[in-house]
Amino acid sequence: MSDTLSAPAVTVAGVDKTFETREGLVHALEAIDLEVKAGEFVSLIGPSGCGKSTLMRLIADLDQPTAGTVSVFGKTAKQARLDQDYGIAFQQAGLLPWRTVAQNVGLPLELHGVAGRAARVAELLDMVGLTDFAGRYPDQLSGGMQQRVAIARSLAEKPSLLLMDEPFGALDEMTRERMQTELVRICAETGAAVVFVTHSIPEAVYLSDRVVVMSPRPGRIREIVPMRLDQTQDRTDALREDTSYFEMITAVREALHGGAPTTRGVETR
Amino acid sequence: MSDTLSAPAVTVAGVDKTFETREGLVHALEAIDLEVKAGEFVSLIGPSGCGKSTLMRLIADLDQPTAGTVSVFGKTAKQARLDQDYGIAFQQAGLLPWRTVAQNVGLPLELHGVAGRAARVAELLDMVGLTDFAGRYPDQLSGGMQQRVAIARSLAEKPSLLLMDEPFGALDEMTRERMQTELVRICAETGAAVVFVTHSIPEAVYLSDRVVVMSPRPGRIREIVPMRLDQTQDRTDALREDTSYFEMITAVREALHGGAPTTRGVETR
Amino acid sequence: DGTDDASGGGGDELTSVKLQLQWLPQGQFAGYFAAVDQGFFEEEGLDVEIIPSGGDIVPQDALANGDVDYAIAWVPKVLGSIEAGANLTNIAQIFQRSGTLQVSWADSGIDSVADFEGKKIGSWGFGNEWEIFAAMAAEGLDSSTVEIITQDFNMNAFLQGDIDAAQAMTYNEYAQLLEAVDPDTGELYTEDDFNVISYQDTVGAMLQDAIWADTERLESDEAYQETTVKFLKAVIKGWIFAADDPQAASDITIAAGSGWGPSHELWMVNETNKLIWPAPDGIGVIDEAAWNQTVEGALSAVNETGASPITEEPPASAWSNEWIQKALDELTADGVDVTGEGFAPIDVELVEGGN
Amino acid sequence: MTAMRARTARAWLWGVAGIIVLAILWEGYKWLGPADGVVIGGARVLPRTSDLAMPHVWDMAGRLFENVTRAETSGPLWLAVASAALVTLGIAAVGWLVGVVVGIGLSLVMLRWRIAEWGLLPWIVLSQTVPLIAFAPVVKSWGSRVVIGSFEWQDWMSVALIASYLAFFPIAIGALRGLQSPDTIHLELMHTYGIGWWKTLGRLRFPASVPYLLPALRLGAANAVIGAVVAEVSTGLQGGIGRILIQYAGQASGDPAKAWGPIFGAIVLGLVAAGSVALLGVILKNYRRVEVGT
Amino acid sequence: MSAVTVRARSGPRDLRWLQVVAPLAVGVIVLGAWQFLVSVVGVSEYLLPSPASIAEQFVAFFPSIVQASGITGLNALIGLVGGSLIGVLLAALASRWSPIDGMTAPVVASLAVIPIVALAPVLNTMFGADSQFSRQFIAGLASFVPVFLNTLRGFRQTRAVHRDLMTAYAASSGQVLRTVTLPTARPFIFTGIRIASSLAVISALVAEYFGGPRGGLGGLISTSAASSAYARAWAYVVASIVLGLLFYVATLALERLATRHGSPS
Ligand SMILES: Nc1ncnc2c1ncn2[C@@H]1O[C@H](COP(=O)(O)OP(=O)(O)OP(=O)(O)O)[C@@H](O)[C@H]1O
Ligand SMILES: Nc1ncnc2c1ncn2[C@@H]1O[C@H](COP(=O)(O)OP(=O)(O)OP(=O)(O)O)[C@@H](O)[C@H]1O
Ligand SMILES: Cc1ncc(C[n+]2csc(CCO)c2C)c(N)n1
Ligand SMILES: [Mg+2]
Ligand SMILES: [Mg+2]
Repeated sequence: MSDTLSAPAVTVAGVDKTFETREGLVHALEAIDLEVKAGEFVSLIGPSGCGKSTLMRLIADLDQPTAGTVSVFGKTAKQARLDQDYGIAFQQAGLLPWRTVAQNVGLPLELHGVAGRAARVAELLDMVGLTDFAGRYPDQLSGGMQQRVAIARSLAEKPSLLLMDEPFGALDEMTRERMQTELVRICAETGAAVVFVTHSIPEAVYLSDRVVVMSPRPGRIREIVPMRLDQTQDRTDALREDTSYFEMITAVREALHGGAPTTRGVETR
Repeated sequence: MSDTLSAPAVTVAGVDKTFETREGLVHALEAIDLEVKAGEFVSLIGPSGCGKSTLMRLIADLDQPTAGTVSVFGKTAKQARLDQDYGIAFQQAGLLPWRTVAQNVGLPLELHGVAGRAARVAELLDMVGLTDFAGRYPDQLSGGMQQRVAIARSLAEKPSLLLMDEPFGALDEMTRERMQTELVRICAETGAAVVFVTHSIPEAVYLSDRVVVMSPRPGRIREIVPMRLDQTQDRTDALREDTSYFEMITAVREALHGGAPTTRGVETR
Repeated sequence: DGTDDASGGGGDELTSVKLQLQWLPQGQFAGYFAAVDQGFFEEEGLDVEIIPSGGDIVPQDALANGDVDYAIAWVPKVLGSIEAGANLTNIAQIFQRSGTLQVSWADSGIDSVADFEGKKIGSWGFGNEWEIFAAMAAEGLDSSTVEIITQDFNMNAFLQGDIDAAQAMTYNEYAQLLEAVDPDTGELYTEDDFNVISYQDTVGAMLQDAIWADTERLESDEAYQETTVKFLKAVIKGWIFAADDPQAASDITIAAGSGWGPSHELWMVNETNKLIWPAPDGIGVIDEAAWNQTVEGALSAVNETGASPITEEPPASAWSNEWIQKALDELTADGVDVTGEGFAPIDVELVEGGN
Repeated sequence: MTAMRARTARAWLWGVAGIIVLAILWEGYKWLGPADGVVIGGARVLPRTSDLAMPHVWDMAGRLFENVTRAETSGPLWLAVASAALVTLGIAAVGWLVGVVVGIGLSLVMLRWRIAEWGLLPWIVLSQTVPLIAFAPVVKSWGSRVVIGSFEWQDWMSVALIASYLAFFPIAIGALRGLQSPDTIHLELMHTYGIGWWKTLGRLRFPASVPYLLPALRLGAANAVIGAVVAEVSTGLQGGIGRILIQYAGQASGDPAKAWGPIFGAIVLGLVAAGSVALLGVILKNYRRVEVGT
Repeated sequence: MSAVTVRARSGPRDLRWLQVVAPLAVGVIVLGAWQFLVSVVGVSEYLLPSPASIAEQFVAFFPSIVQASGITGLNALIGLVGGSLIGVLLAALASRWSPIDGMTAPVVASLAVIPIVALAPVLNTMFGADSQFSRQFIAGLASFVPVFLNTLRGFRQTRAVHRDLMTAYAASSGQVLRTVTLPTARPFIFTGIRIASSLAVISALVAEYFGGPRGGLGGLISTSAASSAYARAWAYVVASIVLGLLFYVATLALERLATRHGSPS
């Protein structure tokens, strides 16, 4: 896997995606070009139905583009999937209810016959702070804990790319902030690139190196907003009360609302 | 109803609430004192499980306090419920799937045998911008539209008090912002007091006259943060990019995180 | 199944034979069970397995399909099957008389078949109804003039007045009536409580329990022919045993799985004996006149859907006295009385519930 | 834990109360109701109250402890009923097992190929509108033709086959629904792991189907018993409860209470069969957990 | 007895014709193989009547088939309606008062496992062998169980948010029943009725095997089979399948109508 790290984590080139439905063709994505560098954190944001999930699914090879190409670490998306180059997490934790926390985290390792499973699972649980809950079943955990299990599972095989589709969507604000902080730490530790779908501007701003703002019907990239928050800068909780943070939020808001800044917002800044 | 308007909309005095569960007693609320003035917009915010919903259910007489009293417009909560002094909306729209939009909005009128139903329903649908969807069924609407129907329903009997438990929790950020703006407009039109439960700091700040910050286990009021956003000031979208807005957000954040401001946050302000 | 084994038979080895009954094990079939129990079959070199039937097994079909080697069935039912394509031969008419009654209450005014008109007449269906229709046809009544009600396994429908005249076998259902308590008196019903019409006294009377064999095998399979004669010999001995010692025969059938109580069982064996004995021509010999009456009755009987058991005369192969005669001759040569000249039925006292 | 035990105890108590109430209703109606029942518009909507139609509760219960018949060889009625029920239970169990194999097999085929689901499912539904009592003799007759080497078809196998015909249906439907029950999210997770159909079946679909499969298996067990009894009656198989059911029904004119013995036996038999499958649920309890929505 | 919902996954539009053609193809193949067995391989018609001869008998006895289907169908219908009504009513009571729930549980569990053949003789004695009532009663019993169980489940599906809403509206219990509880349970009730539909037909038919007035499909099947008229017996069996299917499709249509807007929002 390490030899692929020099290639960009994700390259999406001229991708179109249409769905055939009973009501006719749905143009979900149009002319998408995007490159995610190795180790980079990129968020996708945009109104409901703009194709964020669709784009992520194309990268994960859960669906195929109608036109254009998707490559992951220089390979086809399919090859990358078969090589287990990425880990994935969804809005719902998607744990298997009949497996304990440890068994859920170990699932990909078990399926791929990876040796030294127990040690790796212990390490992962430690990373997400759930060591004490290894023997519990998902229904005995809170929503936040379940989501952490799912994230541990997505990290099990040390992927160089993490795909996350609104992983914190169902959590309350405080838990969410805690999870964000944790994710930042984990990414720093593993050096993985992340494609992160979210609805929350503050979340996107807090986490990302770049925020991809999309517009709907057909889904297009409207603007890519680079975050001026210094990459090396510690993303501590203090950042959330930083002026530059609020400025970035406003920048993304404006991109989202069509680029035209609302008069007053500009005024008071 | 109008004669009660001089009394505070809600008075909660020394309220405790414990639940008996299989695992033992759960102390959900402790020593809650709160007054909501007529026409005032008060938000409840706090981590999951801190008792926000419980408090709202006590006000709605959907549950009874273990100790203390709850009065609504000077009456008991029960009398207020029987008098239909309040309208209520939940996180789930809770529409009846077998009724059309118009029938759902008209439900409380129908149950209480109110005359002139059709006209009122038309008016309400117009207010939430769903006139064209009167004949649709809930499953034919988007989540945002469903929530608007629920809000129209809660307004049907022109209540002087609106109880809303995370009504926008399930919506995406953009729809949510639109709904917030609409709610501000509706409240201004009707002059109703609102008790609003939310997880979102920006939402609470944007909407409220006062934000009640709660702490969990047992649920207590930690701080009541008055919003310095001038009440008469137009709550337009521009406000969302206003500095005072960000300051209020920071203030609520800090109250939520236990009152201790993070160093950097204070610094940059 | 028995098809292949029936041809064995040499030396010490027993030839296995399957016999299909037309109902559960009971005194009606005492002769066969006695022949097994007393070793009569074994003496003839046969290993006979008796297969009882339940509600829906049609014995002659089991035979026609080759599942068994011989079957016990009523003649009019088998005539229908023969017309439908079964190739079967009546090789022994064990019951010389019809045991079917139509029972009504003593005060009902139903004294003859002619009185059936407009009444609710009970029958079991399953082909047991042809005697009724034949007897009615002789009186100029067709099936539409009565309401036919299917009886189930007991006489409750009659006892409670759902049926005006119920079908009953002398050896079974009639006894069930006499074992039941009259709620008015608290005592058992007596024969005086009922009017009994016996089909044996009408032109509707038809031949009942007969032994049937596979016509083709009878014609071409020598081993089967041999087995048939041996089988009939043992059967005759069995029925003679039952006539001589009904109590022992009754005990044997109970041991063989009959669920009736001892008094009912003994009654059944005794009444069955009356249908068989005396047999002036020898037990099992088919009386051509009775056969013809059965055929005529079957041709004339029409049920409520307009169906008849048969629409044309059965083929000549439908019956044959050849085999029973051989068996009788061999037994007579051994000095066995096969006519039941000295037969005298016993008196059986029924107790409540047949227990 | 104790709360749960208390709830179970309460459920049992109410259950017993229900049976007692039924008995009281029975006796009360028998006492007060007209002898010839209540006839409205030519239809007797409430039963006759004679001892023949409605034996006393204590007569029905007491009869169980009397001997089957006067013959010295006969034991108490309950023993005869119980041993017949055991025979039927064994046959029904075989039928159930066959039903499980066939049902799950069919569901797998339908799961694998949607065209198979389209082609077969309507017929599987249709199969249950066939009055199988009409088929029992045919099955017996066809069965008697099966001789493979030293294996010879036995009559009880026809009964088991008919039992399986009733048992397979809920199992096939339940298994199919269960196997199709995993959320897209779980299926896609397996897809991202790049594992094939069989591995997905084993790791995801089968475990996920347990909550659907268990009630289906229970229904299948009850159906197998019903099918076995019907087939016993129809083919006249000896030894089982179906046989004594018609036998004692035939003696009901003189001994009305006796006919109820096998009826109670059939009920207990069905409950035992369904109950033993419910025990499976205890073993598989971890597979009945549901994920709480995050 | 739990609800067994049979609803094929619907595919993309261009494949929908397959959903119709596939079962027809299976039917044609089976019938073809059957006919082949009889007319080419030479399995005797006596053992297995060919589809052709069954069809011939079906036509020949059509009037009698229609009449018999009418008798059995009416019994099944009366049983289905009666059993469903009582099932819904009792489930409503059981959902309201838990003692009733507790007390009906063992009785319903017993009814769910009892073979009709066991009850038919005693019911004939209880209700009289000269009327169709005991058959209707049996069909009613068979229908009652799935309707009761499904309805009870349906009554328990009321969502907390709807219940809270009704409390907030200070609605009377009658209003709650009318506006929330019943509509929520409706799809479950109809699922129960659909499951009950073919059971009612089979039960009414099997009950005819155990006495009572003649003329129904069950009686004719047994009479035909007893006289070795197998092709005719099969023709009546076909009629009973058609009748069962008719009931099933009718109740399925009802169910579809009832669930049109039943999916929770
Ligand atoms: N399998 C599918 N079949 C048909 N249309 C689809 C399919 N998947 C997505 N779409 C359509 O494509 C568009 C983009 O959907 P997508 O789920 O990617 O949006 P999204 O940005 O993730 O929205 P959300 O924020 O609500 O999750 C939508 O209009 C959606 O209806
Ligand atoms: N009916 C109940 N029975 C037992 N415990 C309850 C009940 N309702 C609430 N609780 C408990 O009371 C506490 C407060 O619950 P509540 O729902 O009011 O919290 P909340 O602030 O609304 O949380 P959230 O943000 O997740 O909606 C929690 O610990 C909860 O588990
Ligand atoms: C279901 C059913 N009921 C009655 C009979 C009639 N039957 C045939 S032989 C016999 C005599 C002794 O019982 C009787 C009554 C039957 N064949 N099937
Ligand atoms: Mg999405
Ligand atoms: Mg809440």
